[in-house]
Formats: sequence, C-alpha cells, structure tokens
Amino acid sequence: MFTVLRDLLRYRTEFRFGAILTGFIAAFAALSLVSPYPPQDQFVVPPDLPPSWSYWFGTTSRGQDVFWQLTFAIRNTMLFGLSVAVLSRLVSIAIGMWSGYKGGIVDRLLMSVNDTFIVIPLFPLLVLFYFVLRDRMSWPLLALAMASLGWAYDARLIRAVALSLSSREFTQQCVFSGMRTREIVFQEHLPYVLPIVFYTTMNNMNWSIGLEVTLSVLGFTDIDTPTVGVMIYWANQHTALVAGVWWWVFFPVLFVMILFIGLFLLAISTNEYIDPRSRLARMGDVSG
Amino acid sequence: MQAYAIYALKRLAQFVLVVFIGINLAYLISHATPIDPVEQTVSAATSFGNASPEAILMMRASLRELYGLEGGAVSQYAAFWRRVLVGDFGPSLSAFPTPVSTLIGRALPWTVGLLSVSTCLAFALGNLLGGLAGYFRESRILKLAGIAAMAVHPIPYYIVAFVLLIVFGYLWPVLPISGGYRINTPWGWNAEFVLSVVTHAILPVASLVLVGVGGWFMGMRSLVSNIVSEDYVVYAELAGVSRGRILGAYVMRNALAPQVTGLAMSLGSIFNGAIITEQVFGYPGIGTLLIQAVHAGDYSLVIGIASVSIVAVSVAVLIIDLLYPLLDPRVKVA
Amino acid sequence: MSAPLAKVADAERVLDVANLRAYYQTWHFGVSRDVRAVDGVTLHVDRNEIYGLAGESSCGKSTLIRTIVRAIRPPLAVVEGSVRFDFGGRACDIYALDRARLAGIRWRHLSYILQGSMNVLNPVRRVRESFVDFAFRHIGKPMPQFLALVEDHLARLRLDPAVLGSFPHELSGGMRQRVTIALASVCRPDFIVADEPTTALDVVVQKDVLALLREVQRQIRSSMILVTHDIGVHANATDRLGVMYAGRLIEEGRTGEVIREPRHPYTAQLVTSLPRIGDIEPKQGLDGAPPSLAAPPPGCRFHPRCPLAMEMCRREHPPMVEVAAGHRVACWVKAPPGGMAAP
Amino acid sequence: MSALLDIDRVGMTYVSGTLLARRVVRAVDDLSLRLEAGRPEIVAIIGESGSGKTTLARMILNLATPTDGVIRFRGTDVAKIRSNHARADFMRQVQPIFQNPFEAFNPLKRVDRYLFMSARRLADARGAEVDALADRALHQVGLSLAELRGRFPHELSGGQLQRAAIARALISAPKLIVADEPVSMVDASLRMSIVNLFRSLRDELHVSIVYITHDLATAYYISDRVLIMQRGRAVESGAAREVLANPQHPYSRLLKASVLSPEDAGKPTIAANT
Repeated sequence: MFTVLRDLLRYRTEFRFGAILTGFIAAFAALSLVSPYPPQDQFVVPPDLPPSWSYWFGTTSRGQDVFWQLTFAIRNTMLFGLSVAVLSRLVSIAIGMWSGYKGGIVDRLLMSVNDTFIVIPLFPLLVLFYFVLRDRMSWPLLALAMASLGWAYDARLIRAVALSLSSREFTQQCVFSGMRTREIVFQEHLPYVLPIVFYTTMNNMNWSIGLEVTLSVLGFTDIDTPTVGVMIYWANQHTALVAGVWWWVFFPVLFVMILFIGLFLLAISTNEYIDPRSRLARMGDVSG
Repeated sequence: MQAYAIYALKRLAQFVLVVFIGINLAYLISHATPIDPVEQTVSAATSFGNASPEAILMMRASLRELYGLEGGAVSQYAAFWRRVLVGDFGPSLSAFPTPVSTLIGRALPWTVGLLSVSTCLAFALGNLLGGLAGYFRESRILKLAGIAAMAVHPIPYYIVAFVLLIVFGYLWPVLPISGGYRINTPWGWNAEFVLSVVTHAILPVASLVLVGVGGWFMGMRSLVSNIVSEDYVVYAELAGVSRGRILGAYVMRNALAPQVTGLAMSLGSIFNGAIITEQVFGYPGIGTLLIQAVHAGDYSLVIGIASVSIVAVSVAVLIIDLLYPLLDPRVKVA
Repeated sequence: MSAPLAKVADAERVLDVANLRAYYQTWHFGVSRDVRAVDGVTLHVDRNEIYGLAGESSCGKSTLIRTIVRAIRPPLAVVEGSVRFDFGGRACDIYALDRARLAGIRWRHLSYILQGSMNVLNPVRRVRESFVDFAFRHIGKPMPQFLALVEDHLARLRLDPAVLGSFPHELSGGMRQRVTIALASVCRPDFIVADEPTTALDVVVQKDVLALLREVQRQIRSSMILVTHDIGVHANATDRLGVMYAGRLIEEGRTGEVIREPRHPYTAQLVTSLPRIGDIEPKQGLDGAPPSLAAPPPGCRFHPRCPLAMEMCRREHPPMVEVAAGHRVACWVKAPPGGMAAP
Repeated sequence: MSALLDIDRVGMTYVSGTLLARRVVRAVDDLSLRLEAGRPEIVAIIGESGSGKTTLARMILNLATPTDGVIRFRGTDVAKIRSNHARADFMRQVQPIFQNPFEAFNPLKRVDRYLFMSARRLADARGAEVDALADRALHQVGLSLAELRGRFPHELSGGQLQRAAIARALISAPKLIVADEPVSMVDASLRMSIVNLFRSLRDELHVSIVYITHDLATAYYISDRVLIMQRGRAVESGAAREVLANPQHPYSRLLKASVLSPEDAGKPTIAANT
C-alpha cells in the first residue's frame, strides 16, 4: 500500500494535484483548532468588512471573521463527508463482496435491490426526512440517512471486482493450498479490492459533501453548526450578494470547489492506476 | 420477438421493484419517527401565517386521515399505497383546497422539459466530445476540453447554478435569472411567450449541462480508448475503412450501449440536480414546488412530490431499458 | 513438394522485408524500456505461395506481421529497415505511402485475417454491413451488383449467403472465421496476412477452416503469410516456413524441408519434441525459457538453451546462411558462414 | 480391488437464466469411469470445447456437485465432503493442475508462498520442514527452492510456473491429480518436459492422473486409458494406444482424422472433413 502511494505521488500528475489540493484544504480545516473565536459566537468582530490585512477573508454581517468561520465550516463538512463515506462503505463492501463471491441467485437478488437504490432519486427522500424531523435533525442523523441510501453504486463496482476475483484460477489454487476463505479474501484479494474501495470512498465523499452543501443552503439541516453549506445559507439569509458582501459567499464556494476537485482527482487517478493493464505493464510483462 | 418479450418482462419486474422499494422508503421515513407529525405539521404550517382558521381545522382533520393515525399499522400502510396508486394525495395544505395532484401536474411539465432538454444536450455533447477526445488523443483542443470538463464535473449542481446566477445575475446581467417565463406575457404559442420560455431556460439548462457533460465526456473517452484496441476496430483500420466510418459505426456505436445503461443508472441523480437547479433559478417545476412545500409545512404536497418523483424516474428508466435492445443486438439472446 | 527449381528463380516477389527492426518503447510509472520484439528480420514472399511464420509466444511473430502491414501504433515503432510490396507492377514501400494511398491499397491488394476471436467483426453490425464497409469502395459497382458479387463469392466458398443477414454473435466460432476468410478474399487481393487464423477453434473445425483458407488462396492465386505457433498447421498449409526466436528469424526454407530436416537446434528441438499418434518414442522438452526481449543475451539469442553452444555463439549473433537452395539458417554451428556446414 | 476414484453414472445439468428464460444445458450425461487403487495410471479425457470435460474435472475436484449419480473417492461420496476437516483431508489426496499457469498464481504474490502454504496446511509441516518439503517437491519437477524463492509469477516462464504448480500439488503426496489442459497454454518447446513429468509422477510417485485434453497426440503419448467425450457423453473408451490407433466411433474417427500432423509436411493437400 505504501509503494502504491509513493508510485502515485511520483508519477501521476493528477494524483499529485489531487493530494496537494485536498491536503491544502485539510490543513486549512486543521486551523480551526487554533481559532481565536468559538464558531457559534456572533459579533466578535466588526460586521461587513471587506478582505483586508487584519481580516483576510473579510467579516460577515453577523460579525464573524470569514476566515476562522470557514476553518470550522470546512472541518465540519469534511468530517461529515468522511463519516458518510465510511458508514456507507460498511454497506457497500458487505453487499458488493457478498454478491460477488456468492454469485448465482444471491447475486441476482442483491443486484436487483442494488439497482433499485441506484435509480431512486434520493434528494426528495432526504427532503422528506428533514421535513419529518425538522428541529430534531442533526448531523449524525443526516449522515446515517445518507449512508443508508448512498451505497448502491459503489456496491456494484466492488461486486464486479469480487466476482472476477472469485472466478480467477489462482483463487482455486489458494483453496487447494489449504487456505481458508477468510485468508483468501484478506490476504490474496484485498490488494485488488483496496484501490476500488479507495476510489469509491473519494467519490462518495464528493457526493455526500455535495448533497450536504445543497441541503444546508436550502436550510434543510441543522443550521446552527457551521458547515460550508450553512455559511452560504446565512449569507443568503442576509442577502449578502445584494448587499455587496460578496466575500461571505465567495470564499466558502471557492474552498469547497477546491476540495471537490482535489477529491475527484485523487479518485480518478487511483482508478487509472488500478487498471490491470497498466499494473501489468509496470510489473514488466512483455507484450508482443 | 419472444426473446424481446422476456427481456421486457424482466425490465418491467425491475421497474415494479424500484417503485415498490422507493415508495416503501418514503413510507418508512414519514412514519417511523417518534414525533407527532400532525401537531408538528400544523404548527409549522401555521407559523408562516398563510392559513385561515378554517383551513387549520380542515388541515387537522385531513392530516389525521393522511397520516392514517386512526387505523392500525396495516391499514395505514394500505392507505398510503392507495394514495400513490390512485395519484390522489388529497388537498394541498398551503394552497388549500387545490389538490396536490393539480399542483404537481402544473409543475411537472416544466421539470420534464428542463430535464429532458438538458439531459439530451449533456449526453449528446459529452459523448460526442468524449468520443472525439478518445479517438484523436493527440488533439490539444480536446485535451483542454477534457480538463475543463473534469474541473466542473465534481462540483455539485447547486454550486454551479449559484455561480452562474452570480455571474449572469449580478456581474453581467444579460439573462433572466428567475422564473420559467416572463411574467405578464400571455400564455400560448406566440413568439413572445416561447422566446421568454427559452431565455428563461438558458441558465438552468446551462448549469445542468455544465455539470452533466463532464461525466459523459470522461466515460466516453475511457470507453473509446479501450474500444480502439478491440479486434473489430483494428480489423476495420487494417481494411482501410474511412476514419469517420470507424469512429461513428465502430467505435462510438459500440461505446454508446454502456453509456445508455449509464444514463438509465444516473437518471436519479440527474433528477436531484434538476430539483436543486430549479430552486436556484426559481423555475416553476417540481423542485421549486417541493422546497416551497417544505417551507410551508405542506405535508401532503411533500409526500406527493416524493412519490411522483420516484415513479417518474422509474418510468424514464424503464423507457430507456425497453429501447436499449435497439442499440445492442446482443441483448436479445441473453 | 516437387516444385521445379525454375519456378523459384522466376517467381515474382510480392513482399520484401529488409533488416526490419521494431521496438516497443514504453515509459510506465518511472520504468522506461525498449522491448526489441522484431530485431533485424529479412524475408520475402513470392506470388502464389503461403509463407508460414512459426515461433512461440512473444517471439515477435505477431509484432512482425503488424509491422509488415503497418498496423502499428505507439509504443510500437519501426526503428530500422523497410517493407516493400509489389502488387503486379505497382511497387511501393508501405511506410512511404500517404494516408489516402494506403487506404487505397488496403483490402484491395492487402487484406488480413485475424485470430478467430469473438470480436473480429463489429458486434453491432450485420455481416452484410461489414462487407459493405470493407469492400464496397474497391469493387466500384452499384450496391445491388456489389451484393450479388458478395453472394457469388460466398457461394463459391460454399457458405450460405444467409449469413449476410446475421449479427456476428449469432454465428458459431468456426462460421465467423469462415466469414472472415470470405471477407478477406472478396476483393481478390494480391496479399493476405493470416494471424493465428485457427488458434481459437476446435480441431475438427480447425481443419475445415484451414482447408477453406488453402482453397481460397488457390482460387484467387494470392500470396499469404500464415502465422501460427502450431507446427502441425504449418505442415499442412504452408509452402515455405520461417521460424522465429526472440525477435529474430533463425531458419527459413521449404516447409517440408524445414520440418523434415531442421538445421537450427531450436527448430530441431521444436519439431522432434512433437508427439505423434503411433509414435511412443520418448520426447524431450527444452530447458530454460526464451530470453526477455527487453534485455536479450549477447550473441545468438538461443545460446543459453542450446546444447551445441560454443564460445562464438556467446559473442556474436550468427548471420542467415544459405545451406541448401532456399534454405537459410542462422547458426554458428550448423551453418557457419563460408560453407563449412556441419552435417 | 478397491476403487481410488469411482465415477458412477454421473450427470450434470446447468440451468441458466431466470424463471422467465430458463435454459437447460446437459453438460455431462450418464458418465462412468473407475480408477483402481494401487495401480497408478494416467487416464486421458479427450473432448472439444463444450464436451463437458471441464465440468467433469470440476465435479471430481468437488468444485461442482453432480445433479445425477455419484463420484466416490476411496469409497466416500465426494459431494458429501463438507466439513473443513474432511475437505482438507480430501485435498491432501486429490489435487488440481490448471490450464493457464499465468493465471494460477496471484500476480501480486510470490510463487513460493503457495508451496509453503500447502506444506503447512496440508502436510502439517513446521519450521524447517516447510522449506524442506517445498524443496523436495520442486526437485521432483526439476526446479529447486533456491531458484524459486522470492520470485513473482511474471519473473518465471509458463513452463516454470506450470512446474511450480505441479510441485505445489505434490507437496501433500496426493493419490490423484486432476489436470485440466495442463499444457495447452505452455509453449511447444517446453510442453514435452511437463508431459514427461506426468509420466514420472505415475511411475515414481505412484500418482494417478486424470489428464483432460483436446490433444490426441499427447494423450496417445502418455496415457494408459482414454475416454472420448462428445456433448457430455462418453462415446468411446479403452486402452489408449488401441483406441487412438484404431478408433471405432464415428466421432473418434473424425477427431483423429482432423489432427494435423507434421508428418504431412511438404504436401499441403489439406481437405475439409465435411
């Protein structure tokens, strides 16, 4: 796994860019630990100041420093995306592996259900979820709801990998070497499954952060915890753009876009790397 | 023909499953909460102050019925399904006494129009450019197009729409940024009205296309770069078949089938995008209606829209699935 | 074969390959390499003959024919040498042609039969459309006459014209390969390249397909290169045989002669190790493995596995030396330059 | 004499598709074959693609369960072997060799790993015994642990890999080896050393071998008995040399007539079968 990372960093421009962008945003989020102001406090600085040397990203109409506010927002947004991604991985890995290894009727049934979850439009369901919960809506609940709805596409990808692995000849060789199923899965197959898991994790983080931002901007979440979406929500509530307080919107949008592109680059470059053909070429298989 | 019938039956079964699971999810979400939904809804709806006392009484009564709180679990569930199957979600609470179905019926054509135009545009544009980029790998312009598509693609619909709104609404206000047509324009097939519909659709369509194009572009490009080394393409090249014919009838034609499968798979998320985009531009479709309904605490409308969305997307997927064998002759024997 | 020597002398050459080198030049995640898949091959093919190309996996035979028909794309590149065709007086260097002239030659004069895999024909097009795509522009006749001509051609090859209406996946593997042969010969080309045409087929079908291939070649009197690793196929279908090892041609001659009296130790080993029904004599396999084409050994590339290897073999690679009429061998021991051939 | 392997009127029916589009394929039909214990022999199962020979191999290895009939190994119904212990015991005695040596090893793992694993799990070796066992098995196939240790599959040739696969199968001292097209992906110059190896396994290690192939010539060369299959059924069987020298069934005759022999070199007068 370490050599994989080293190779990717060294030879894939996309991965390097992705790592730099994501790392930059993560470092920015880490600054929230040394923030001089608690995130919920209002009117700690003069309101509506444009970016300047004392307030790099300006201040909001609620008297908050955009820079420090944004460190919290980015941190919460990233943590949220990460929790959804990790939670939904539990489902998609379990379903994907089970379906792919079992095959036959189990596979067909699971994939029918799986395709259903891919097709169903989730946004109206999430809105309904908020509608029912209203004030009781919290970040953990939303993360749970999104994780239990957003696993299907990744499960399909993981299943495809598991399916092809289970029918490879070397898997039979392992069986007849006396290896147990658990060992085969974790020792022999894991190196093939991990990259696809990493790829889907990055993609899923993008997806969940995107939905979170959207729901927050509409006010369909817990609007007291600062996230990127919630910041834009409050800016809209104060008609920041009409009032000319553009920095309140500009910096959150800019940073979240950088995060999206960073995660996306990480995902696609990994995906290209795990292409078996490129892998074999690297290992020095002679062609022709 | 018989093989096609079997294929169609399978797709139909999948359609039924999608609707079944989708509606059950909606039921589960709306019923499996510890909160008393009636009082919650009533207080939410009245807090906006747009309901008359008469409407509040009616609301309580119809809410009891809507939630089916009188009956047991089974009859609640049955009542829920009956409403979905008949398409009768009762009167809207915020626009009392207009039926929910009328409101949805009024909004749906806008959404369908927006969605079909932008999806077709994004699909056609993305696949065409992606196909060219995969085939002519050395082209600089196509490489740049690829980078641009990759940069916009991962950004969520809301942000892209929002940026367009800022650019064309505040920085360079040349296009209408709200509504589906110019207010006070008489409805009908006159040039003025049609033109206003078109100009109002430009920004919402543009934001959907901007996000959508990247996915198709990248999907097509990677499919094509695999297909160009398939035996049948190599063979046609050896035969001196013209490049245009190879790209069209051999490479793109074969890449189209998986892309259409991808289209069916991603309709759900495209629909999500349309809902959000509508809200940004105040487009009079399902999405704007849904968000208004939430703010107005209109339970029956929210349930109605969620259910109709599930059914509508499933129908669209079914249509694509049923047409798919036209594209791939191998399906029939499978 | 009892062909008179005179025929060899005045035979016209259709293909002339001179000192051809083609390398795969790759760069992957920091590892750059030159794979010398074809390394200095000289051969020629005469009119109306089937030239067989034998060799084991990754000996460069597929690369060689891809290079011969200019079907190469990066990372494969021609480093040195030339490939010249002569289609009835119209001589040309295939690497000197522009796009349009090359397209004009393809299929009309130079056609191709690929390994009988599932995907040789476009899966979403009917067989008829493939015939139109490949051959219509060369025939120069209106569509109805063209299709009539195609049907005649199929009938001559005893194929049911109904296959024209089928999709490739509706045909069996053997039928697909027969259709491909008909497709490759419909323009009566001067030269056909057949790359492992029967490898994916069952033995019974393989024999029928080979018979068809042979018959087509006799009918239209074209020349052909037939590439396969299967010596049995060569014995039954080719006139002359070239044997490749690690990117080089090491022996060449009349098929009967090469198989019955192989000179090169590698060819000898290849032929004598073949089991035959009715023969229970113990056979031996070769030890070791073919060298990596990225870092081939100096000298004769076979020397690490050769039972006859001597000092010279380790230093310089042997030239092709004619040991009998039309029989050339590259071996310091069996064919030393200057004619002191060991028996 | 007791049977080592007793295939008793075995059949295999595959049902593919769903309720709506059922397709039934009879892959193996009413097939019987018996290998005696204490008399090691090589039995070749000959057939073309779709003849059911690979399905038969899978059933013998308990990778597929017959839909009719019984396969007994030393008196035990193979399909009833379920517990981990019984499976390990079965694998100690019956081992497979696969067709594609490049596919038979995980390209990301070292080849010796599988030999050590077999030694530990199937031969209950510990510590230094593991290396010793692996080395002994490798010597039996003409390799050594010294040249194999730490090597990845892509660093070895097809012939070496196939030998390593055979060595791995030998570690538990099996009584029966089921080899499914073991040389069809191996280059011609290396093929005979592998084929000869099977012969020496029979003669020196007293292993019985079920040799599944489409190649009549190697079957003639090494096997004691042959069984020719066509569309799931056995059409002819008997002593290898007799059957192949003088086949009786029309299909066997067709197969033999289709063999392209190098004998014919120089008289390319190939004619179609039909």
